[in-house]
Amino acid sequence: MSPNLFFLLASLLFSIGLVGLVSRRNLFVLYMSIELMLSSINLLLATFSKVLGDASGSVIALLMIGVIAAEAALFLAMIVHIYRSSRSVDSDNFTALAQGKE
Amino acid sequence: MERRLVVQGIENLLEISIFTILALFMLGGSITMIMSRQTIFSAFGFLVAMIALAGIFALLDARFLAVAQIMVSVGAIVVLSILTVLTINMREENLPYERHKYKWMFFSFILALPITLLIYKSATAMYESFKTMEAVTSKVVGKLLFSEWVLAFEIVSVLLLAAMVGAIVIARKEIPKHEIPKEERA
Amino acid sequence: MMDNILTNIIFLPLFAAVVLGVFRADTKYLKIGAMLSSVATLFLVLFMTYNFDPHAGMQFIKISPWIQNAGISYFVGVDALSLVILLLISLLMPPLYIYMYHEKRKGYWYNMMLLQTGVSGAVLSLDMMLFYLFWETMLLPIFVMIGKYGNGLHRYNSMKIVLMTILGSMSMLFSIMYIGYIYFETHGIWSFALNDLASIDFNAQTSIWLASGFLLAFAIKIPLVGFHTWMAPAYGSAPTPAVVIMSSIMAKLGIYGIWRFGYSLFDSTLSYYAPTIITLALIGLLYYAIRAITELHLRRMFAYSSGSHLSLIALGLFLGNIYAWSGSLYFIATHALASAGMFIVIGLTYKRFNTVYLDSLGGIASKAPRFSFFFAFFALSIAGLPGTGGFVAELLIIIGAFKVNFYIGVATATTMLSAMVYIFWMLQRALFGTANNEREYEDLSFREMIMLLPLVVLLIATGVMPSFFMQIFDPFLVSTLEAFTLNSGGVK
Amino acid sequence: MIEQLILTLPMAIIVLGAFVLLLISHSKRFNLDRLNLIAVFFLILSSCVQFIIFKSNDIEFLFSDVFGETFILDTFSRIFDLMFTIGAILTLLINNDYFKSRRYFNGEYFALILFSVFGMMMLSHAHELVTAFIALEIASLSVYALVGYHKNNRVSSEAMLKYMVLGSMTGAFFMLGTALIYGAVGSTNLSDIALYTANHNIDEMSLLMVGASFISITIMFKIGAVPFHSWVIDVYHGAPYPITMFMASTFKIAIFAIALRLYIVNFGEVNVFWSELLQAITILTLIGGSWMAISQTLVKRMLAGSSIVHSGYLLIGISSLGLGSEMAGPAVMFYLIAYFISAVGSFGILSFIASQSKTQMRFEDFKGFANRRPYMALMMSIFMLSLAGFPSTIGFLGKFYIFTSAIESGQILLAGLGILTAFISVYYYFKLIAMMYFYESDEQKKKLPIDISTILIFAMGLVVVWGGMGTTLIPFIPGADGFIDIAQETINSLK
Repeated sequence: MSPNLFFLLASLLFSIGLVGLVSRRNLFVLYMSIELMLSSINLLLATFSKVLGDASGSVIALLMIGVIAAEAALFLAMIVHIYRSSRSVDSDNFTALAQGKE
Repeated sequence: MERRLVVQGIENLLEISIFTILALFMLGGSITMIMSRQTIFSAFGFLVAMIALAGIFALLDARFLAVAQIMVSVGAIVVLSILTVLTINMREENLPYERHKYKWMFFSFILALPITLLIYKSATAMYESFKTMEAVTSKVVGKLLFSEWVLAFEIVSVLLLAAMVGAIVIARKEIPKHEIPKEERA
Repeated sequence: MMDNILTNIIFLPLFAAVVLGVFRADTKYLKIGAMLSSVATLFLVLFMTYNFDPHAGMQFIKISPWIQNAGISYFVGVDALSLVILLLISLLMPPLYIYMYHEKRKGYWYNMMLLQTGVSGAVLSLDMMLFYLFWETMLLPIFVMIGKYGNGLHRYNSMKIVLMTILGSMSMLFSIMYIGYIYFETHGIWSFALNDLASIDFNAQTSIWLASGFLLAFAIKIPLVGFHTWMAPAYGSAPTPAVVIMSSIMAKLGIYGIWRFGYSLFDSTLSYYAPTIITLALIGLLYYAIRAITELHLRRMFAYSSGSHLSLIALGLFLGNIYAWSGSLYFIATHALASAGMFIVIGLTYKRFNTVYLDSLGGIASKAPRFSFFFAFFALSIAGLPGTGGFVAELLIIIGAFKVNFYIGVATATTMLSAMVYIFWMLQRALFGTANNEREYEDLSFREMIMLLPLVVLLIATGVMPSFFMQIFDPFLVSTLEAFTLNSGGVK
Repeated sequence: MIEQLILTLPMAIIVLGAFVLLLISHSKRFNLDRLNLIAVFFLILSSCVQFIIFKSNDIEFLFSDVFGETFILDTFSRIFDLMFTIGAILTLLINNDYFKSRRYFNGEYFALILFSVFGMMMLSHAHELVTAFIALEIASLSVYALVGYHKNNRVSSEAMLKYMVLGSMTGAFFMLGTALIYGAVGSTNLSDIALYTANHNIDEMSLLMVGASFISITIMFKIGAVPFHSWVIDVYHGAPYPITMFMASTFKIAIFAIALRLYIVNFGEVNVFWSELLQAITILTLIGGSWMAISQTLVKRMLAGSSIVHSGYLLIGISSLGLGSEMAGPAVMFYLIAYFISAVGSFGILSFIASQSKTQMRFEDFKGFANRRPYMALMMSIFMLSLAGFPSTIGFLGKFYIFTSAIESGQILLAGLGILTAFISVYYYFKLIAMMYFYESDEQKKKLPIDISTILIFAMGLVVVWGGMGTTLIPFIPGADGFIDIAQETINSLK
């Protein structure tokens, strides 16, 4: 079985994450898109690990899961905070800065 | 001899079909995630994608990674996300009203396409086949983790701690309004 | 003593300002301190002039390394050219402090002291970076003085003068850095000392570009016509001491810069620019004169007048023969004295009558004779009254112009005529005519006479015995001209 | 063994300090003053240890038998360590009044600052891309939380949201680049990558180039280069003043720590490949930043916009670096020092004022400031002049080096554009000076409180002037020459 399919899958996942990040306004979806991008990098790493015959790639992926967990914690906290303070998870709802408010 | 070839052929077929199924699940899950209006469907799509990703890790002989993926990503992160979605319990009218969602998606897909191709082309141009290697079991991972990657491993713990502190600080209930002087209120 | 005399001259006012500032001196002591520092500086300068050897070229040189990694050194020295301007600034400072006698705002005094340091530093420094430092430093006090103590649209005007001047100096900085880099490339070490940089041979194209960087800075400072939009507003809204320094000294620094840096760095390239600048200067002569004739605001009128005369100086500089050059250099000195006196008198006018508009003045001659004498004297010496230094200088430049080309000569000669026109017209309206009887006409006090008399004496002395003063810089001009003709053959 | 442990002490102290602060943050016995002092105590302890071990150059990689070559100890990283700790110390001390004037600060705040300092120090020591990424995440995540610290303020939350979404996205790009480089080289260690780039032809390295470009995107984002700048002004505006100060001075420098290491050591061979792209980004950054700085009415936003322009100047240096300029490395390093000092000073004054007035600072609010607070106005003018690159300040020498290095590498147009933007920057910096000095104030002259914040601001002002015209005549104190020597030595230790 050739690694091409894995590469294709990883790059597709990355761009799906990117599309979600750019096009959606729901904060949850933004958060999950970023997680998806990071996970696709994990896939890429695992594939490279097998291609190179070097286990380090998998270990990096393992460390990355830790990083993903850390980002998830902060993101969820932020979403909870923002929903509590403004009853909204719409990223377009936050335009006070652009309007130069204080 | 004959028999080995047949077995290998069947194994290959099996591998490809398993990969196809998993890949379809992943793509389907992630596309559901970015498409659906209801947050909870998005979260379930994400869950499916993450479980399928664990399967693909297993297919890549990274068994420990697969287990970690199931335990951490699926078991902790995604479940936590779903719990958060349920806790917040957003009502329909609080969801963002995205009228031009598909238009945006189309444009951003055109933007993302070159990046996809760039990653894919540059990766495939270099490698055409897998190397045979022993499966990445917990033993191998453990050895590497505590020799070559021990520094990274240790600072990941600091990262988790910092993120935890940050999360607590952000998510903690605010000081009641009446205790704050008027001019500081937003 | 003689070793560090230039350093003392430059930093004495700054030192006084710092000491007074640290002790947070009262206005009373501030006045005394400023006056003392200026008088002491004047004595130092006079003492140095006494020891100055006109034939020796650069003198009292002091070099010490400063920022070695960048090749910037503290390198000062004086020759006839810088001596003239140094003498002017130190001569003008005491009368200006007398003029500011009643001034209670402390910032005024500090800014003047800083200004003196900036100007004398710029005149004396022979390291390009040091020159740039002082060149920018002298802008700050002007910025504050116009913006804080000016009148009219002063905030806007001060921003305007700063931006335009800095545009010029940024382009000069670029040229300086490029030249420094070329030196670094050929010699392997950084240096911005003028004599090091002067040894570089540029190719023609680079040289033209680099020269344009310098010329832009100096053209804005002079200002040549086309770069002059800051001039009338800034002169109009600046307080009198700032105007005096701007027109008498800082504008001359533009000429000085061309002379000092232009001729030593790219002598042959300057003749490439000579036709353009001569044209600009000729246009400037007429344009500024016409603007002066039509102007009713006295300060703006003399701003244009000084623009016109500075164009004449620039013209003389680029004519490239000994008459025009000595005329230019002489005119730098005499015009500085005359315009300083004139702007001080205008300042006194404003103090008395609260207006500087011509149409609201009139009849001063009969009520305040001493005042009108000084008024008329300075105005006429600006116009080039025979017997004052201005006449000699203008005559020399005109002779130089005729030597080059008949038409340029004729065009140059019109300055004297047009100046006569607007000066006489102005005098007639301001001094004669009907006096306004409700107004109080106060004549000059003793203090004001003391302040103006030295300028009068010097103007007459320069007019009566020009050769005495010219012997300071004649050898300098001759040697520079020899070098210049050797390289480019002057203007065709 | 024990010697190597001592070498880890500076970081260990920082993390330990963070733990201690977390433990005592909710004790009733420690008010903000004390917590601040404890945080500063740990930072000072750490920087003292750094001073002591500064010259021990015999160990290049820490615990190389265990860690491999992942943790480098060179002069470069030590200088950056010092700058981070000093930056954090100044941030904490200058803002002491600000913390007390706002109710929302508490113990975790100081812990987060220490965590982010730890991340930055790790970033400057990292000799391996994954470690660098994790270190960057430690610093970034702490800063995200700090930006949104004022939770009752909608603007603060919004800034955090914006910064976090965009920052995490570009963080993902960094990791993607790392993964691709790992795929190409088979290792993420910087020495292996340097070996790989030295031994391969540029046509064979497409995978590495793609990866390196993705990493560049992250770096450009974090330093706020146009077109990745959209967050800068809003986030700097939304964050509390101390955090803005911390981000603009310290965090920005941390990004340059990894950027310089990557560009000089690892991609040194391939820098020429993207020099045109880098030049384009530089031009956009200079012009866009100037445009944004001109059009602001809030001083904080103006400074944020101008910090983009300063990134542009630094990018001029980096792109000259790619074209093989000898001076560019020290020039960038010197400019970093110069910018660091000036930014700390100017933002310090802003938060000093904000600690007493509680409104956002518009340009109009500075009218008559020189009357009310003559000394502070003088200091602010000095910092503005330094940022504008006025001669006799350290900012002028910084610009001088950057522009000469651009001329050296043949990028005359870029140097010219830099001069032009410096000219434009004179407008918005002098506008503030004009506001302060040209208007009279109705309010009474206030007495200058002599406390730790004002003293430090004055010290910074002194450094700015001394760094611009100081000599090394006085022993033990680096003058302008000394700073340049430090910059030179720092860059030399990289090669």
